[in-house]
Amino acid sequence: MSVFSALLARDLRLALRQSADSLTVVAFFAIATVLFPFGVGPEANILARISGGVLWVTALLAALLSLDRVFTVDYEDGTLDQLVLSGAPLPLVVIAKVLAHWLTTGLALIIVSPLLAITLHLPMEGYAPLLLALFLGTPTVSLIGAVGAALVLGTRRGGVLLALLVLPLYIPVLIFGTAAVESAVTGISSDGPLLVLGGLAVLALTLCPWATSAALRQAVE
Amino acid sequence: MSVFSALLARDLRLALRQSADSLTVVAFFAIATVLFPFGVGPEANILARISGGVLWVTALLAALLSLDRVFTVDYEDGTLDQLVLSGAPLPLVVIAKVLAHWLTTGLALIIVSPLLAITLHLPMEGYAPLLLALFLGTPTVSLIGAVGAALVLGTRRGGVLLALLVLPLYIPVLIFGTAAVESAVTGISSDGPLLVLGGLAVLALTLCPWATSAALRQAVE
Amino acid sequence: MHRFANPTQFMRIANAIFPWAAGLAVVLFVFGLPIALITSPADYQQGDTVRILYLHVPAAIMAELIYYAMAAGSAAFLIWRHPMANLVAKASAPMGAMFTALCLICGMLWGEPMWGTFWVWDARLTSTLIMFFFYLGYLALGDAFEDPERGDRASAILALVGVVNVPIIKFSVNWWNTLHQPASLSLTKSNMTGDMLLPLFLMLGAYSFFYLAVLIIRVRSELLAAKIRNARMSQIAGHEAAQPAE
Amino acid sequence: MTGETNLSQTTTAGSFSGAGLACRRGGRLVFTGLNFKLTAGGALVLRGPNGSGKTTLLRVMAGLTPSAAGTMSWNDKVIDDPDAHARNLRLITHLDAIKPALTVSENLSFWMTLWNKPDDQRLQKALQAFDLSRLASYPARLLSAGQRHRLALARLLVAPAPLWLLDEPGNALDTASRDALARAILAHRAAGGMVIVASHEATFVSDGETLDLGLFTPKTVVHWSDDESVEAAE
Amino acid sequence: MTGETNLSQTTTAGSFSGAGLACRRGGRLVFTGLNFKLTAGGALVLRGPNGSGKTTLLRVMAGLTPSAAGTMSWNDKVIDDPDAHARNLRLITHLDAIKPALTVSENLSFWMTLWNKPDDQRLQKALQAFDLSRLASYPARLLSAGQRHRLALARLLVAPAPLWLLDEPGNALDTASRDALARAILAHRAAGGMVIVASHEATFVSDGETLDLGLFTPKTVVHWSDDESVEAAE
Ligand code: HEM
Ligand SMILES: Nc1ncnc2c1ncn2[C@@H]1O[C@H](COP(=O)(O)OP(=O)(O)OP(=O)(O)O)[C@@H](O)[C@H]1O
Ligand SMILES: Nc1ncnc2c1ncn2[C@@H]1O[C@H](COP(=O)(O)OP(=O)(O)OP(=O)(O)O)[C@@H](O)[C@H]1O
Ligand SMILES: [Mg+2]
Ligand SMILES: [Mg+2]
Repeated sequence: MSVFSALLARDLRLALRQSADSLTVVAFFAIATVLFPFGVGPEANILARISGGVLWVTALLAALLSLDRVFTVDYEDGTLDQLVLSGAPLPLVVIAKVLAHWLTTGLALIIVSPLLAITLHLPMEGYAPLLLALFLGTPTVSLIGAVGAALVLGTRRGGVLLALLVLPLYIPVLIFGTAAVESAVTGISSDGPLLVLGGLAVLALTLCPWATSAALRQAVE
Repeated sequence: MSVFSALLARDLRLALRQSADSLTVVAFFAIATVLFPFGVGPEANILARISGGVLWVTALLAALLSLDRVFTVDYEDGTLDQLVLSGAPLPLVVIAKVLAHWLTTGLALIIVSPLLAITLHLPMEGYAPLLLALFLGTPTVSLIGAVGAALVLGTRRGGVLLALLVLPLYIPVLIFGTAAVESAVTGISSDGPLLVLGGLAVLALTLCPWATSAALRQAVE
Repeated sequence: MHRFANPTQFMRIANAIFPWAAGLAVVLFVFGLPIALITSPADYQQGDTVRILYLHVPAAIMAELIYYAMAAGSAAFLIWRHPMANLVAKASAPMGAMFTALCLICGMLWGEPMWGTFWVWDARLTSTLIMFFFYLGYLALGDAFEDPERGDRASAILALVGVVNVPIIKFSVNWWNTLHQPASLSLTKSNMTGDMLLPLFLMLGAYSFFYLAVLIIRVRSELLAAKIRNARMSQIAGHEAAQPAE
Repeated sequence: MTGETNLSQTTTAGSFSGAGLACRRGGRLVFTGLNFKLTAGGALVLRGPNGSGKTTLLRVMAGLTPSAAGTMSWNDKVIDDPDAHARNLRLITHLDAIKPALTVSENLSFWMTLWNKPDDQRLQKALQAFDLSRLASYPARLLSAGQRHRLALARLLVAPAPLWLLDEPGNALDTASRDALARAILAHRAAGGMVIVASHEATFVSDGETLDLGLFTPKTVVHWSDDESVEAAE
Repeated sequence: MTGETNLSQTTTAGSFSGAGLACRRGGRLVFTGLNFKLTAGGALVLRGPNGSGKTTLLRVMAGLTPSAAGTMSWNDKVIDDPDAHARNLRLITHLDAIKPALTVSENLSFWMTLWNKPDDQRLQKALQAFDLSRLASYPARLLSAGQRHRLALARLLVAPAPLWLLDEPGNALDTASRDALARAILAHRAAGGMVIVASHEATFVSDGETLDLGLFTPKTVVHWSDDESVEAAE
């Protein structure tokens, strides 16, 4: 457990010392969202219709971009070699790193999402399910992203390759995440989709750390 | 001029030898676009209404992701030091690198865009102006992206920071790019927006290489 | 030029200005706020919500002016390598971001009663939002390097690139907007009277002196921080001298 | 320098050996039929021209790179759990695992916590051993090449481990630091530790055995997916 | 080895000097009031403990890092155009500017084309000088640390330049390669070239002058933004 807390503390300290980082993720989320009115046009009714989907897609892209380098620096400077050699269970190492990442970026995304929803004219009933769905969905996104990030270590175009690997895996999260918002807006209960999102999170937590460890282990060979 | 051609040839050779790279950019473009029917729902009329905008936004994001590392590798392995020390005009070096990048990724994006437009139910009249607008707009996107990529050299979260810096600069391209498609679809001539896109390209070609050189020079200090 | 680049010289001037700037800011706020928020006439159409204008419009003007100040400081830093110019630019950026945020928030709160929505994709609103992103980008880039000196240079270049873009954005967004939706801001412009101009200028003055005072405080604390850093460095260097072993 | 013996004391004195090791990199057999044996207090120097496989062998010994043939043993028991083996060793390569944003002592104490338990006195001694005490509160980004390498080397002393694997540890070090390293190695061995060093230079171990990888050239070139030919080459 | 003289022949024999140089890194004066002078055929060895500023000085000399005070001159004319100065020199640091996806000879011929003109015979000689001929068609990603460094060094010979700036050029080299480097330096100087080497080890130049940066400690600490104190410290 000391490995877990040491690593979590170090990653949080690094993130705090470089606090611009989580701000940057949030800013990307905001800008990418704001691009849509430019592309689609400013009509409120069209924007309201697509707001849930746009918010989810851009949140996924923001999470993805920030995950891109979650292991890269450790890989390039040899920290990963040493972590593998620490003899600690590697899945635990992975969970500590992903948790630090989610605390510093995923949470920030959730917090600003209502503001962005205003600019996209999301109907009033959509806010609560949007927040809940993001809260249940973003950990899954981080966990799946970590698998991809570990797989692309050492390739040249990490970012795009990562997107290619994990975006298809994000589709279930996306479908149920937007379904939660849509059903609330159209007056149906959003319990069903939210339950599925919770289930996906549990599934991701049990499978992804192992897959990530395997990928990390072969990366340092 | 030998600097220009030597660098162009080397970058093209590197891209060909690692041909997965341009494929990856295209794949990101495709997947991000295809996420929208999942997020927004499959109704054809809604999709048709937003198709131009979605294609442009995702093309911008794809270009951005691929630009992220256009100078990073050269920076990290010391090639940039040597290029600055080559005594060749640095703006020329920049143009050679950006041209190589555009030839291997921008062109690929243009080529697949009609296919993706089909999946989003873009009306028939939109295709020609979409292609033309992408052809005039993507060089500007590459040139502006190069400035951002040079500025973020040496930072930890290159990808997201780059997005934050250059996405606001992309807004004019986005507005006129989608305007070209929209006006053609609604039966108006799209000459105006296309002309502006051409103007922006000329402006970018005259300003961006200098800004990029300045950024590169201070990066190697 | 080099005289002014000297921090001691600069601080001498700044320290002389500071009490005046701070004092004027306080006085103008004390007189301006009550006039703006209470005694000025209510609009016959908008009622009391018109008072938001006195917070909103000066904030918008300040946000733009500070951007130009920041760009000018960055240019001086890049061309003549004036560290003080850079300090001024760096100290201005958070203030500019703050005024932009104030303008946006007041505008959104005003939009709700006026237009029935917090936000429309109107030309002015949009270009203000983009300026806000430029401020954020400047701040984030300056903070993103291991080496603070690199951050200074990179963000200075960005500030200059951004200034080229501001007019383009204004123009292009107008063009885009006329396609879809008419401008919304012309209605109150016509009935801007003397009663309204007084509080407007009082608040603009208050904002300006507030900016100046905070700017001086921030530059001063930056200089102090640098001094402390150097004191620590000299301590380390002193040890090094004491230990010839290395 | 009395503190160093204390720093290096090892919990498991033991032996470390390899038999019939072979390794393939990039479709080529780098070495094959390689044997070595090291006992408590022993030292081994890896020599050989550039490209002869010293770095590769160290990574095999650390359990990072799998060997194509052969086995390694710890205390005469075949190593089958790489994690358990990893806890017995420290590997120093030219990748220094230093975070530029953290200070020198934060960098060091992170590894200390990860491997063992926080112990400020030990940390101070490790810093002292490589003359880093006065740099302790420096952010690591300010270090020069040699100072960074010394910080990496100081990791050897923050938590005990019987086996040290050092890849060209003299790189970028000035004379005083070389001496410090030599002393640290001596103390480690005196406490029953083992050291394996790959180096081109005057070595840091005077009385160690030498394993010359240059002798494996000319290398047998085999088809990369053909396991049988590896056996044949042994 | 007769070919090497040919490889190193320089077009502009000259002199290179610096007066009153100072450099600040991370808020600290690394050195100040530094003078040096080098004439055709001359060599200068930079010495000093870790962190004394050898790497920094080499980057200043190359024109990459601006100096905080002082001037440098080429042929007794003050250097004001960094691009023109850059064409007179080759800088070798621990960043090797090698593309792993290209072969050894492709890597080398790119720099040759950039600096001069393609010349296959010269390329072969440069490969030969650092014993890389049999690796010529290897992708560079397969090289070991020392082989990579040799490839970086071979760049010195593909296009003539009167001034060589070498930062710890002996790193990771085996004995044969060290000799090859020493020979290349000799030939370069015999042809009128100048060499500046930063190194902790037995140097590659026997008769060069030595500049000891260790002498600049204790370092004068100045306020980073206060230009006048830099002048004062000189
Ligand atoms: C978030 C929403 C809003 C934003 C971002 C915004 C932004 C701006 C900006 C940038 C200016 C220009 C200041 C200058 O340079 O002269 C401005 C002026 C002004 N705004 Fe707003 N505004 C917003 C909402 C509103 C609302 C709801 C109203 C009231 C109907 C309003 C009324 C005005 C008026 C009367 C002026 C002064 C016009 C002039 O002198 O040109 N604004 N605003
Ligand atoms: N990027 C940087 N930012 C701030 N300070 C730096 C930076 N790089 C080096 N320094 C500082 O400058 C000083 C000189 O460093 P430099 O790398 O030139 O030393 P060196 O003589 O080459 O040492 P070594 O023998 O270890 O390579 C060091 O004290 C170091 O702390
Ligand atoms: N990642 C890799 N992929 C394929 N082959 C590799 C890889 N790394 C090294 N090799 C090959 O393995 C051989 C041994 O390399 P290694 O780095 O172990 O040599 P070394 O003895 O450490 O050399 P040096 O003295 O130069 O450090 C080399 O011939 C090299 O070509
Ligand atoms: Mg090696
Ligand atoms: Mg150095």
